[in-house]
Amino acid sequence: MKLTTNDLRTALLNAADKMEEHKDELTDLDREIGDGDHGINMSRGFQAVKKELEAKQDFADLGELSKLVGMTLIKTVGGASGPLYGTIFVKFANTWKGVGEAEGDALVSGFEEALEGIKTRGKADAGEKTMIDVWTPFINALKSEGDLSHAIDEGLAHSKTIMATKGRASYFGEATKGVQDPGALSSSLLLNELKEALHD
Amino acid sequence: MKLTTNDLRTALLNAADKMEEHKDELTDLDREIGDGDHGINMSRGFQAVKKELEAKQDFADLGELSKLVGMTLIKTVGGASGPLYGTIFVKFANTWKGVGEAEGDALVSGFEEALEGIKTRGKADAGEKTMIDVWTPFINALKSEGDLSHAIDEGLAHSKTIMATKGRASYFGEATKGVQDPGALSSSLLLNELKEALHD
Amino acid sequence: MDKLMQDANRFVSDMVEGLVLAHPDFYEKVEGVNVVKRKDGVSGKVGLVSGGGSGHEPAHAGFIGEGMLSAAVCGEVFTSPTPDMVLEGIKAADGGKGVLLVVKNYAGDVMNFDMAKELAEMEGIEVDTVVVNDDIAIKKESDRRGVAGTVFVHKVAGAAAQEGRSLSEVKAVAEKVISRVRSMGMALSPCYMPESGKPGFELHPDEMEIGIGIHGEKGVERKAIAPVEDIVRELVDRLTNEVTDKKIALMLNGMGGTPISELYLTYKYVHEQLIAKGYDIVRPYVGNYMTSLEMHGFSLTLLPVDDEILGLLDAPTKAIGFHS
Amino acid sequence: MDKLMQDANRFVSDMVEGLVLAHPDFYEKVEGVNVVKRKDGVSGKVGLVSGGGSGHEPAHAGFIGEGMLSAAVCGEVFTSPTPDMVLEGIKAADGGKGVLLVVKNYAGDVMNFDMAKELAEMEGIEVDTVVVNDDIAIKKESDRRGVAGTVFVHKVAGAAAQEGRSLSEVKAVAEKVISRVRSMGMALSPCYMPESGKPGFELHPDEMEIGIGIHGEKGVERKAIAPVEDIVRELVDRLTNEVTDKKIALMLNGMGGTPISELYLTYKYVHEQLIAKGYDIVRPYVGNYMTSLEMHGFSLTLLPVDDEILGLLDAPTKAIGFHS
Ligand SMILES: Nc1ncnc2c1ncn2[C@@H]1O[C@H](COP(=O)(O)OP(=O)(O)O)[C@@H](O)[C@H]1O
Ligand SMILES: Nc1ncnc2c1ncn2[C@@H]1O[C@H](COP(=O)(O)OP(=O)(O)O)[C@@H](O)[C@H]1O
Ligand SMILES: [Mg+2]
Ligand SMILES: [Mg+2]
Ligand SMILES: [Mg+2]
Ligand SMILES: [Mg+2]
Repeated sequence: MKLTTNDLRTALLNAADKMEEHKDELTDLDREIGDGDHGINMSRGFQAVKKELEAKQDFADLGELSKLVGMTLIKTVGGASGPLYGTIFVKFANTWKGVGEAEGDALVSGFEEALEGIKTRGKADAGEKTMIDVWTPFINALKSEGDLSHAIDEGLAHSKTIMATKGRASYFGEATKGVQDPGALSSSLLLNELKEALHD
Repeated sequence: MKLTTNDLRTALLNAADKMEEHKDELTDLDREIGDGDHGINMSRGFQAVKKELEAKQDFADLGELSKLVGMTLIKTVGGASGPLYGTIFVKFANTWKGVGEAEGDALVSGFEEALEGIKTRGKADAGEKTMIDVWTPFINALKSEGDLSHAIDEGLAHSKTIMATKGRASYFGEATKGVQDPGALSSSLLLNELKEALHD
Repeated sequence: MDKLMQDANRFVSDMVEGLVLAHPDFYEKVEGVNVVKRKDGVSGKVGLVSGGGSGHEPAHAGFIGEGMLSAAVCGEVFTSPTPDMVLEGIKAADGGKGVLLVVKNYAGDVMNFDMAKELAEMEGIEVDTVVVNDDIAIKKESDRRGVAGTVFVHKVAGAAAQEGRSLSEVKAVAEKVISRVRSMGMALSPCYMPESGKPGFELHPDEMEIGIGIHGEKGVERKAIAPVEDIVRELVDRLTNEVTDKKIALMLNGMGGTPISELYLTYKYVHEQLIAKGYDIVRPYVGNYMTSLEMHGFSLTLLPVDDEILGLLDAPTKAIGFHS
Repeated sequence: MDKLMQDANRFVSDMVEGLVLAHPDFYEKVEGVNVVKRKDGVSGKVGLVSGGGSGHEPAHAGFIGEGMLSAAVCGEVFTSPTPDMVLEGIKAADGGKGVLLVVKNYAGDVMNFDMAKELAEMEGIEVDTVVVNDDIAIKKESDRRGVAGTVFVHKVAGAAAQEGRSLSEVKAVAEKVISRVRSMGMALSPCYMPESGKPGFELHPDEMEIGIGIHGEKGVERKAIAPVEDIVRELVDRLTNEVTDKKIALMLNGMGGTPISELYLTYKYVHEQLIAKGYDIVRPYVGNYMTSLEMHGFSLTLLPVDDEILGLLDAPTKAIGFHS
């Protein structure tokens, strides 16, 4: 498995389109167990990313690209998801500084750093019905060279069944069981595009 | 034609019931071309009158009865209709002071004074789509010994067709043509009961 | 119907009680009637009484206080108070120098306040009246309603009374404001009467009313909801047709259910358009002053000012409902 | 959707512009971001910054002014502002004696303000944070939201800063308030998001929500609309379970679409019930302080006071959104 700078750029452009497509769905889920802005937040952030990436085609390496994306998300998304998605890309940037293509351990450790970053920033862990529940199985599959698509789907499906204990969704306790977490869904959209960018 | 103190008392008790029956209709008409409170105002006022009249069965004369009714209406109705209905009975009281039964000229002049009172207090005249347009034909019929019921109905029907130029209804100009004036309707309810009280 | 209330018949009395309980050192209720007065009294100055139907909060009781009203008469919702109530207000406001009644131009208010004036004069209190008619939605001047511009009359006349001016002087400056002030309002949604539970008018969610009254009276024009810039343009254009003096105080008044965010957002467009037309907005007031229950909308009031009016507008007041 | 607005994307920026245009001598906008600061500056005192998502007006910009906040950071509607925006707020509030951030307890606010604090410290500004969590609708204390009680924190900490206290002293008194203050809210109708046009929750007209948040989050309980006395009893009983000190300041806060009449009417029942339980309401505040767009409802906040808190509550402030 290998991730090139150009493929990551393409994946992010595609992810931006996916966020737009699912904007209303993300917002409606957030109305159910949050405050009804997740689609709006993701759209604002990823449209800003798209604009940046359309303005600049060539990046020196994964680090430079990830840093721009992370800073853009931090500056435009807001809410809980802004710092979290921003942190993901800032961690990518730190791990892949000067790296044009990541593979093997270098690839995995970027994702591991990102997940650690989310957990530290959000003071959260797997099993709390957040985006973490999609990132965790994805990374496990990446490490074990398992089926990434399947991992994302499984994570998403499992996170739907459990009770929220972090973020706004936690206010609704038991009632969150059976409702899809909006951040888990947006993460699955992003990870599905990243998966497309990874190839042997 | 003759009006006794006791018959006037009975007529007012009946009028109170009529106002209650038509409360919503009066309010709905006032929502159309006013501020939606006429039924509420008339109900509040006439229920207060009813309470007074149930507490006191015997009145020395028409004057004493009318004064109590007038003061009660003035103190409880509020709005435009409070001073106007109040004035009617205060004028009755002045004209029929010490009069146990009114007939002939004495009867007519009580009503004439009342109508003058409305016009002065409201700075209004016939043809402006107000209660005056029911009182005027009623009094004309009383003077000419015509058909009182017919006069009330005609006045009410005519007032519906014309344009309001006084009170809140005047704000709506042309749009008031074809809508019944709530004060004209409440006056028709009262006058129909007074008519019942008049006999040869 | 969505209302916080116990019993529609006690809507006004509960509200008045709550107001006095919340500000026990400031207000006093007149025993037995929904009339509120300044606890600190008005001795030696002209008293100022206003009121009318309730449902316009903070008007009128919120404008009681040194430098504004002496007493407020709180009728049933949207129903002019009765003469005996107004008489209680006059007595409560009488500090020996006469009492000015600030009446909004509605047949009911005018008649009931007139009757009260007659009663008060019989008791030896000197009373005079001004009638506010600032609402330009109504063409015929004699029919024009008193709306948010009334608050400027309270403020200016109240400051004049506080200065120690005589009844005729206070009346004169009140009339100066009345002759200048013009308003017009709009609503995105109606208000609901507590007792009947019905809206003042039926309005499709996509429609708005231009030229509404403050008692749930429908507007003079009904239209599809437009961007706020266009709504503002309609009101500004109509107001500037009548108000040609350029140095103005302005009131952007919420109708009761309008969040402050929308009022300030709206003010941006009001400001831009008036500046573009050469107006100098020396005192903008943005907030809820003369409301109509929970109606969602706003009114715009323009008052051309001179040094006298400006000084009186700027004079301090303790009234809790008047903020600049 | 019934909103006075031009373009949902400009809801916040138009509002901020309007606010500054309406009070040009009082506020200043930080160039390029929706951050508002005191025009008169804060030199030589601890600076106070608050903010969060917009839609809570007059919070937070309305609490800027001598004796309260130094700057407010206005995020998108119900969306925590980004760290770079908060950093601008911190810089605007820095008068050389350090800056205290008053954050409401939401994951987003906590994270974004934390990141901003890190950035500011890199620029050499001393920053500390307090997190308000007064909403008892949420059982788990660490999850409790910051709601209207935040306004008492602004007031008390702002007065302490104005007195010239140090950053750690200002923080200490802010934490004293936070440890004592408790709130709970309810809604008769939801609020609608400007961008999506959708309500925070779907509610049948005959139903109400108890324990709502201030971002359109549905409540913890849904019921048939009850007489206000019963609604008040539910909130008062739950609050008095937690707040046992009897000498209290109280805030009866409208949610944005609640007319003042209903707030005062409601206050009557709040007052009666608390007095009956032996509470001494030394400072009642009734009005719109921490709203949720045009939501119709109220929240109730109880703050046990001692002489220190009372003195700081009573200290004067120029903030236009804080009236007693
Ligand atoms: N503490 C946390 N740790 C991890 N993820 C979180 C945390 N809090 C929230 N999230 C994620 O963020 C999503 C909500 O994002 P968004 O709606 O944009 O922000 P907000 O909750 O501030 O409105 C949730 O669905 C959840 O997946
Ligand atoms: N100036 C007037 N002269 C005569 N009748 C009037 C006048 N103004 C109003 N009315 C009558 O009063 C009625 C309205 O009464 P009501 O609704 O109780 O008072 P308000 O208009 O103050 O709400 C009208 O339908 C009309 O018949
Ligand atoms: Mg959200
Ligand atoms: Mg009426
Ligand atoms: Mg009326
Ligand atoms: Mg949010």
